[in-house]
Amino acid sequence: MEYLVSHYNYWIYTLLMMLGLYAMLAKNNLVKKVIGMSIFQTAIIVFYVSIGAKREATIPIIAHGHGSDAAHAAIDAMHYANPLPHVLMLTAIVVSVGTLGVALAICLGIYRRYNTLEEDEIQEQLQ
Amino acid sequence: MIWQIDLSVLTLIVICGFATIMVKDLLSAAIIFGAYSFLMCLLWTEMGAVDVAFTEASVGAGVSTILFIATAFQTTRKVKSRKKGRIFSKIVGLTAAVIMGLVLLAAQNNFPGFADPGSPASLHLSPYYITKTLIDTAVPNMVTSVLADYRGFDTMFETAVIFTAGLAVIAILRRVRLADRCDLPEPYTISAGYQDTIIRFISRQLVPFIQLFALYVVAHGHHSPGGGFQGGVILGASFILLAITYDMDLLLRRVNEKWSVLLGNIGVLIYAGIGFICLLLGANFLDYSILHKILPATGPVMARSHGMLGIEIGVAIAVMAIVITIYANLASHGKLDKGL
Amino acid sequence: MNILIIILLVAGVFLFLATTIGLLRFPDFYSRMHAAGKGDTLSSLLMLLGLALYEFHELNLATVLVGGKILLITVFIFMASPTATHAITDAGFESGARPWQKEKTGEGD
Amino acid sequence: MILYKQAPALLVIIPLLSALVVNMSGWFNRRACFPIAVLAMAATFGSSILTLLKVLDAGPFSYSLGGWPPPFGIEYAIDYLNSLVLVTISLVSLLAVIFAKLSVEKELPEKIPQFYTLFILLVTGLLGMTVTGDAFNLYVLLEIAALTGYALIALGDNRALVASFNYVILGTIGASFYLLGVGHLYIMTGSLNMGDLFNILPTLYATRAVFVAFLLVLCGAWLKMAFFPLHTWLPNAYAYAPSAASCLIAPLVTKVSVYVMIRIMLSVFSTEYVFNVLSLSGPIVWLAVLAIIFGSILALAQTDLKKMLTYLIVAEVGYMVGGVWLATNYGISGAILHIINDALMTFCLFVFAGIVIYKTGSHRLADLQGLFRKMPVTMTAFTIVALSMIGVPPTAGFFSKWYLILGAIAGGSYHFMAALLISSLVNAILFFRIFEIAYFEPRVGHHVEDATEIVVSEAPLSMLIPLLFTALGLIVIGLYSGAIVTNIIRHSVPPGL
Repeated sequence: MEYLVSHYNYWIYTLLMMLGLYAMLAKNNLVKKVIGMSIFQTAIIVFYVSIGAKREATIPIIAHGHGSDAAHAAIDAMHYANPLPHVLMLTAIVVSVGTLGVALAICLGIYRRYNTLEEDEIQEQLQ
Repeated sequence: MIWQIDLSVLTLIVICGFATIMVKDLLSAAIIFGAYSFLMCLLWTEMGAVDVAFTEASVGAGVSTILFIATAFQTTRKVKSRKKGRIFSKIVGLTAAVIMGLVLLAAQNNFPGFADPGSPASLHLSPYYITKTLIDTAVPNMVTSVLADYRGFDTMFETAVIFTAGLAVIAILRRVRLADRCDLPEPYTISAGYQDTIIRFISRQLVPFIQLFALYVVAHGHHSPGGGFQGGVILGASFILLAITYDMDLLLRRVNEKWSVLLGNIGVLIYAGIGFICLLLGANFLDYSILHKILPATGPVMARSHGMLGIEIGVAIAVMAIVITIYANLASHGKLDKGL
Repeated sequence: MNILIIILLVAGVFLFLATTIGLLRFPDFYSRMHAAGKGDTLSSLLMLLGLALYEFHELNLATVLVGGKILLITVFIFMASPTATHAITDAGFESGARPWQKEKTGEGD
Repeated sequence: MILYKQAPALLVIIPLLSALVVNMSGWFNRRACFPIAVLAMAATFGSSILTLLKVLDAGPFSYSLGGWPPPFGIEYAIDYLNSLVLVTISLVSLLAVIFAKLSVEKELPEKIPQFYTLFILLVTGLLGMTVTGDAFNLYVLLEIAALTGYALIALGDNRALVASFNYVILGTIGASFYLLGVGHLYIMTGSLNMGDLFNILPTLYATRAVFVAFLLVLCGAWLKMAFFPLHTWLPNAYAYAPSAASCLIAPLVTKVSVYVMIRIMLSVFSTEYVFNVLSLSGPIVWLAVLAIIFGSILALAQTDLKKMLTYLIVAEVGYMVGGVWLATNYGISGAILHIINDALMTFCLFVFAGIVIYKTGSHRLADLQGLFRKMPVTMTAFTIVALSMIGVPPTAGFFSKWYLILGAIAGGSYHFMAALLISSLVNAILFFRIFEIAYFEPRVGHHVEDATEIVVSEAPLSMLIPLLFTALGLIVIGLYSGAIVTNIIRHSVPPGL
């Protein structure tokens, strides 16, 4: 039970990654592949955010940080969640939406030329 | 951190993930994917990653979903089911997925437990950021200060990635000449826009408030979750709302193609330019503290805070313009005349 | 005060449950949208009001700001949610979804 | 002085800013794009030379961005290895942009500004990946390089879109694996800085999580460099891309991925871990042998000039990966030297293919007939590159192959040596077949379906300059490769091998 509580979200991110990878490689429809790609990327984000979580810690914004004397108050690192993975994942989300846009644009381009989104039909037309 | 909530949200996420992959209709898949993103956003809020959750809510659930829907409208909703064939790629996919899963599971024995305050990640670098952010930068939101200052170089390239994606979409889809236009029947072109007084009136009333909120998110990013990226996406989304409820022409009359690309350009330029000014003033690239030489009445610490605000504005402009560009090209098959 | 908050929240959760059941059990498109639109709006309104009251528990600048923001969200939801319901229903009408009638069983979707 | 001090930052900032300027000017006057791009690439080349000089002068140094000391901020770590790769990248991109002018005007007349902007952004990404000392920063730049690559490839003909889509899927898997590997390193150590990781990791070498992290990063790099079983995206993507784009992508992207692999192996993990703690060398060298033989044989089977070249790239990647994993001093030196030589050789071959396509409009091998008569200068340069690919002594290709063979002997991997020799033989057959077609077969009338006879003549000057320059460069590097190895590469191979 102890082990389950401390590791379950690693298992679930693994499950999501497997799902995404399977969709990317095995699905026939191009947009489905792109959806698989998004799931794959969000699974990695789940992993990173799990790294940053900290028991009994609050969100990484310093409370009462407005005043000038706040800077001198002692801040205990244990009270705030780890901000670094959050920053990395902001970047990763942006990168994944960029990739998504380009991938969908390529899908549209393919549809414009081959009039289908199914991979096997495209391959037939290429032969 | 309540693990019961965590686990139930994660279970819902897995169900949504399976449903997105299995469902035979792209529009439904896009909508379920939106639900998936919202659940993700909930999960991350629960884990304390408010900025990530905010970004996921605006990007994953908002913009990604609308991009999927635009694609589904411009192509086809149907996913043909394949009863036979493709066994090879299914086997490849399954083996790859299983191998990867086993390899990843094998590593997890060594991981510190979930949310363990004594894990290396919580002890090595992060205490520095948590304790020094107010002293170094006077920004209480650590995510903003790490994002825009300690690791500002990453963020500059993150903006460049978005800019690149916008340009890439233009390069792939934009059709300038008439001869390029495809002969395909265009399935869901709504030429005159979707005429409905109620929807048009309400969204016209809401758009200014949405934009005001976006500006608040940008400006208040130092003190609360949010910042340039989230604000930019919301600004872009408000224009997309106009394009959906009215038509593409209305959007393009307000932000035409040339201007939206130029705005994206200017946004990245503001970011890189601020960094370059630091370099010219004699410090390292992106070292905002040197800006106190040219900003009146600020010390090095406040100069960092103001420098961050400057780059957040740049990010917001770039992201807004590029989101509009990507949507407009996807929704109109690159013709930018009419469309969803 | 606390009792009021609890009542608001419980009512909100109950309405959410009712909405979900309606969404699953009602026979046709329009009645499902009816359940979704009305129940959803009212239940989120009730719950957000409860949360705002909880914030006003002690009055100072920070809590008033947060509570005010929650109230603004309710206003927003009150405008946006019915409009979205209207848009979906109208789209269903345009694409020819027929209302369910008692005599002809099995007619709805 | 400020230039000298800030050279590493300028390396990335100059292309980034100029990409923005090119894009802006493109909306007003598309003629302005080309000169700005050339100027930018020249300035980048200048600052990479400055960086190399500084390293030769004062040894490896670090540049902290934003003024934050590493590991808290992002650091540029410049040493012998990456300063050499930087010079190669910026040189090839300068030559490629000169070549691109006419080719782009012919193939993509409406998308000139977008092409140049994406082109420069790709160079930015590659330079950044090379120079950075931060594992996560590398991921962001990897994605910039990848996104521009997808777009540039998709600009090609109809088949290019499908090839590009496959590249998007597999490239994203590769980049995500890299990101996940970095995540594993981060959860185990709490750090992202390469130097910091190098110091923390030794205590964790026994854990399985670090091994998985290494595997993930390695697989990510392999997907990006198209190492043998994971190469399926490469041939179509590179063959159907516009020729100006493939001239930049084909020589650089795979080489930079090889560099990333070396970087991770040597400066995040250590040779101690990679070669002694793990026992992966044997299987990976065998994979490299398979890659070389597979690539060579499939290259022999192609009838399309560009397709043939792409399979040669698959074989060459096998050279470099195998060379590094030989775990000998000579092997690693040979692999690093081969990064440079192969970048130049591949560039030269793709420029040649670009010229042939520009002039004859066809990329079938059979259409090369009589080209020696028609374009003697081009074909002379091509001969030099071909000799270098085969590995004939005065050219650069010989020396890197020589080091690789020495490394194979020192490591006792005779199968790798055999594969190198077989590949040389196959290259010889391949290129002599082209010579035969181009020299002996007369140029009979053009394609049947071609209504207008294309007058095939010598290539225009802006295309000849990069070709001749690289061909000469291959000989010069060949002559000075001893000096390069002793002065630069020797320092980047860790002691103890």
